[in-house]
Amino acid sequence: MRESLPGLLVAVPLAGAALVPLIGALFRRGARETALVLHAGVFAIALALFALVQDGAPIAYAMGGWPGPWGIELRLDGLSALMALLTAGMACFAAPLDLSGRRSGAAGGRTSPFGDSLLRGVLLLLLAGLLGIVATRDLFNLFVFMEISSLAAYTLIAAGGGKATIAAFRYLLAGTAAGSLYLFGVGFLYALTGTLNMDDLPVQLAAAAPGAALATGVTLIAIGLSIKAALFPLHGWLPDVYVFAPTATTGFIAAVMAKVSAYALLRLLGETLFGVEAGAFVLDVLLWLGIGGVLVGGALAIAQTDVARMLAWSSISAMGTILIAVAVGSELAVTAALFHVVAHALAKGCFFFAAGALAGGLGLSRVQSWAGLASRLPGTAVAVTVAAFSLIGLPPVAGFFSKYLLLAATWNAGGAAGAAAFAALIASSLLAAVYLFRVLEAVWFRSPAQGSLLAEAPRTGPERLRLPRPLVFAVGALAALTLAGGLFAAAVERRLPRWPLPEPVGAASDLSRLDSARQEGAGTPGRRVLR
Amino acid sequence: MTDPVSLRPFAALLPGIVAALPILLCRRRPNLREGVTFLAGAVQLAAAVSMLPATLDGAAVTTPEIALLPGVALQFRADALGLLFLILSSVLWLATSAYSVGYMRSLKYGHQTGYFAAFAVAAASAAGIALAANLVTFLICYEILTVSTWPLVLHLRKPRVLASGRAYLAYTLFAGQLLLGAVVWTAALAPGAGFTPGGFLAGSASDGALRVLFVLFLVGVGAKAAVFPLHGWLPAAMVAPTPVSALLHAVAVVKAGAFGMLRITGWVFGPDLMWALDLALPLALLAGGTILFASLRAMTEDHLKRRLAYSTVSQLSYIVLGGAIGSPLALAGAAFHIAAHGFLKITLFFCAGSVYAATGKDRISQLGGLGRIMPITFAAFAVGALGMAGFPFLPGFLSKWNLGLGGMDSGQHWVAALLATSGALNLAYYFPVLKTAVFEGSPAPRLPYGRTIVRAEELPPRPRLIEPTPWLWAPPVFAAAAALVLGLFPDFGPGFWSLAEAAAASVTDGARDLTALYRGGPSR
Amino acid sequence: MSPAPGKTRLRHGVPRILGALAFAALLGGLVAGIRDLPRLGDPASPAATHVSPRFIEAAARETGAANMVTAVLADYRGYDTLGETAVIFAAGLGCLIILALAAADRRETPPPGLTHRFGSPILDVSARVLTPWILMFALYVLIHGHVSPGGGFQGGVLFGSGLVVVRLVRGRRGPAFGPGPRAALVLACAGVLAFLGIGFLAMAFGGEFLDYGTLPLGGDEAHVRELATLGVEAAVFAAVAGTVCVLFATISAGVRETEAARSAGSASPPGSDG
Amino acid sequence: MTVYLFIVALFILGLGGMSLLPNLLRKLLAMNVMQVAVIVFFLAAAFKDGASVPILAESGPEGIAAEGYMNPLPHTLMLTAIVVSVSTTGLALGILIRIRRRFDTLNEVSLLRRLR
Repeated sequence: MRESLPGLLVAVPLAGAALVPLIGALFRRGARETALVLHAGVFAIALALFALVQDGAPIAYAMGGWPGPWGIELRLDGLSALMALLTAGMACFAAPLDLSGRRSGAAGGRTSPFGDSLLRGVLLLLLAGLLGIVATRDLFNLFVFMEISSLAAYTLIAAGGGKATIAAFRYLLAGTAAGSLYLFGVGFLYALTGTLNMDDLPVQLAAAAPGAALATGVTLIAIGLSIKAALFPLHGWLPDVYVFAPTATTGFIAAVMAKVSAYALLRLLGETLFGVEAGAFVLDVLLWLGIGGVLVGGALAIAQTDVARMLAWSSISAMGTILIAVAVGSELAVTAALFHVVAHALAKGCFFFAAGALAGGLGLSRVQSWAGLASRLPGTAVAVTVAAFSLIGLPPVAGFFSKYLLLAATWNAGGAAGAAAFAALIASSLLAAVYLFRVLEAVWFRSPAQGSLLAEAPRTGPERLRLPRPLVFAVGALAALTLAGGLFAAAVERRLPRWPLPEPVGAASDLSRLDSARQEGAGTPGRRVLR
Repeated sequence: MTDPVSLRPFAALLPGIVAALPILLCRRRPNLREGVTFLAGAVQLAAAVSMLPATLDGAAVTTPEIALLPGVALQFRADALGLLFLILSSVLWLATSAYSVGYMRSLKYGHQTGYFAAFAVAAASAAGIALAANLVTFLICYEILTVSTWPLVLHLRKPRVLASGRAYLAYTLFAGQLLLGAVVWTAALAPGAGFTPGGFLAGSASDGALRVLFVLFLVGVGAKAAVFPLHGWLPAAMVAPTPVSALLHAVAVVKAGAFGMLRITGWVFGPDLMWALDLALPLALLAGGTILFASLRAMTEDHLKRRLAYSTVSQLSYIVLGGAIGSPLALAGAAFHIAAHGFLKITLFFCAGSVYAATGKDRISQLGGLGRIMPITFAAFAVGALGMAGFPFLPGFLSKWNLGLGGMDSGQHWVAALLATSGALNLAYYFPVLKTAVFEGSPAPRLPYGRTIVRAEELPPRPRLIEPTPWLWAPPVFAAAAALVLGLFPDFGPGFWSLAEAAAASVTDGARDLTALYRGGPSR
Repeated sequence: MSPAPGKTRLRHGVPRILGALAFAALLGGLVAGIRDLPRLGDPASPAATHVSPRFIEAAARETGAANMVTAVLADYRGYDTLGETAVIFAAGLGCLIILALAAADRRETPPPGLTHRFGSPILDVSARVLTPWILMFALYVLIHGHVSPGGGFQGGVLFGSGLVVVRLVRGRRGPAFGPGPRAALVLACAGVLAFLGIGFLAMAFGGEFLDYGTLPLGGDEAHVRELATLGVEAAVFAAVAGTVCVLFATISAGVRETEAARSAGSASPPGSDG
Repeated sequence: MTVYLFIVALFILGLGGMSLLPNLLRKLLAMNVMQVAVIVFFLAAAFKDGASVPILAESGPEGIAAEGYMNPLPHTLMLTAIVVSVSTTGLALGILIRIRRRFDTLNEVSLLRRLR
């Protein structure tokens, strides 16, 4: 069973993506329940994988029984298992929600005859795509799953209708450009090495002479993934998407999607191409761009009056933070980056779900319109406060500890870049404090404007404001996890994977050794001996 | 002497945090709710006092380390300085709670449940700051304190109040982030180091780097301690209800900042390193400048609470001054001043609040004649004011005397002159308050020009005493009495002076016997 | 690189200059890169000598497929093909959702001026004659993919297009031909599920996901793999054909609505629809 | 080399068109041009002097020489890439129809104005 889990991790949501619409088309009911069961199942698989890799041994899986570099290999190590767990977990929160963007009257009030089973299928596709990216060891397969996740995301966003379609189209253009740049880069690497396998690639590159072609390929890959990861200054698509997409979609996408691309960057630049001069150079550039993103994102977040747009810019800032840590690349830095990925996903997911619920369901999209929220929706107010603390980096919630680790990592990195990153991180906290405490002030201490929805709503009784139950669950659970992540920071940190510093290229392994290692594994069930 | 490891410090930390929940749940039962507050305060005080014997013996009750991250641990330790601050804040939390009951209820303020809950968390985080055994613990409690006092400052929720709240946050969060940076830096220089008497940074980095680090610390902690020019938030925060101001000044926030300055100068850098890096003198001059500037600025304020606020700015710089000089007596004086200023300043704030609660007046020029109809309140005010000025037999004298001696010891003779000037300035801005209240604004009618004979019916009715409810006058009386006792018998009760002395001795190397240096003032 | 492609309008001032610089840098980088690539057609290039020889030399022996592209597509890298099927399925679902299928099912009078394009006798006769051949050829392409160019995708597209041709020629007023949107969706879903089902089946028999060799179909492994590959191609065929029908149904419905909205003119101002 | 230059030109043209053209439909077409460039690039990597198409000419596993056939891998990959490109275009067209219906224009500038 242990051996087959990586295959199931991707295959199950893919099967769900086809099964759920099928049930919807044939039976008209049961699709939602099936989708929820499947999401729970995927989460269970991810959890099992995460538990299994805790002993440090990655679980490899040769798709179709063909080992790399001929076939496509999946591998779940601590890093990918963590990302898979995070993705599957966030999907569980988004899954029970209403995926159609009702707020702008999506679909003009028409409902599809298949109910929302199609959208649930697309969400499963998105999940499958992201998990595929996380699990794969093959450069081209990564592209395929990147496109699966992208197409699913465009659909979920455009389902918001109205302005969301424009945002979705612009995202589609940017995303496809990103995909093409990435694929172009992969083409360069393929032409130079003849392999697509991430383990084989460094070996082949060590044999090849470094040159302009390699640098170009690496740079193209980095640009492509940076667009996907919304790294400054390639972030242009992000704010509109986060603002106009339906609540559930925004919450999920904002929490994990850009981070999965950042994960791919880390995998490719930090691990596979680390020994390559061009890879190291690109990482240096990324560090400075990350600093720029942190500052620009934070500054522009302050300028926003719309909560979702503010959060979107905050996400750009957060991606900058993560990329700084990825670019620093030390063990501590990657641990910090992962802690930040987890903390930010939880907090941002919570905040976006709450913001979406308020903007979509109640029309409260501006910061000022949140005035008096605490008196009418106290639970939401508390959750938002916890999330805001985490985003700023105040104790005792998770964000503080990730910020601490990030600061320590950048400080230890030393040099001008390290010092600049250190200062930028501190500045980003201050910027976050400015725009988030503005929200908290409105939520807790301002009274709602006369005649506004919040002013009119009674505080108690059956008429009082309520959010949909799945949203309340999602917001509350994410806030609780954010708090728990802070209170049990040591436990969280312990479970984060140690960044496997790549062995020096060349001495590491050659293909024959790779092959013999596979031969040794031949005894395990399902592993075929190659002739 | 090894430190006894025990969980007892948690008993002093947790009551406030644990109490917040029942306080929130008892929103419909105000008496029960306040009962919870008092119970929590009592437990905290009892836990603090129970650690006293060990600390006076020279050992400090220490908790086991709770790992937060690799190399980052939460740890609490009841050493002399911490315990001094802890006991002080526990006592004053109880007094302020009692006062809050009277104040909030007589003014019929809303949101009292949130108020008491935030108050409890703030008190707990102040306790955490007092007992923090390392910088990270200190920082965490420090940030929680910032956040938990923010709703208190914003309690009245008016636009002007919101603006002040922003100023408060702007200063304290900015400082907090710089402190975070400094803490991370320090952790990189000396991994795993806790507060060490005499400091632990010597030789860990180049002089220049350490100076930059110190500036980070100075801003990080100094903003809360309201050191010039980072004092702007403190007068602005006077828009808060008076018990909150009392909390800010005497129990938690500003005091925590000043306490933090002592920790940084004495337990992180250490006096020797401070002098070696040429940091001590600039810091002392900065503190001295703050003292003079704030005293002068206080004189121009007509708003009573804002005048008190500037007084705090000035007084807390004594503590910074003592930490900067770092000689045994100066440190002892500074540490003792934490307690002295706490009791005195809280008396003054309680009195100001009582006046406001009883008459709605908050400007000095409006106080005319009130001294005669509120004698208890203004008697207490007089004690506080004289103590602030350093009048003998009041605790402020003891701290200033030792500070002055400490300054002389280390060749900084200007300190004594500064203290004298400051005392005079203190009198100059407190005396008018009393003068207005007692002698001016006579209830006697203004006589028509030229007439000297007053008919009986023209006399105003005999002024009625309008002392408010005992909840409002008992706390200032208690605080004033405590200040008197502390002035006369500095070692009475928990032994504040012994604690201050022990703290100073630990920093400046126990070999230098403090009592031998000590040639004036009341003996032990 | 400066702003996200597709994002900025390089209209004026600094952004324009930055954009131009970014493009110049990209161009320069690419040209520098290609100069350094192996010569086109070099039989000693890494791509020709490293992984690929095995596909050429062993594909027939290992997978039973004479068409090496099919062998790689459906077997060695069958997982990619699964992903590819998922991509096209995602596009189908996406169009279905975005263009709100309900609209396609609603009866509407075709806008005037559109009808005359349909119903031409010449087209009609051509379609009648051609369609069966197209469909038959699609099946041929599917089945013969093992030994000649072709396979599930190509066949599926052909098959779907064959169905679409009739609709294109006759317009929506003609008798319904081929699967409706719902049936097409079911077909697409079933295709994807069948692909995955073969993968799961391989797992159930102790292999890895999509490891056809373990399927108990009798015969030697290459033969088993050949059969399974055919099954996979058939699944892809169904998924693609279904998706093509779905896409056509939804897009044509969407276009029709657009035309209808335009002909309605000011009666329904833009923006009234979600 | 000429082929490569052609590919680069195609790619830059596509990317530039995506950035500069004002009409969303044109952007989409430019996007297709860009994708084609990448596809051709991969196919160029498959090319071998004097090699035949990668379909086994004679049966019998003996004597198959790698030099005799083109590299099948890029062909396979590009089949997938083409499908991806077609799918993306299909979805994009769907979105465009929706945008056109809702906003009555495909001009990016006026659409962006509506977005704010």
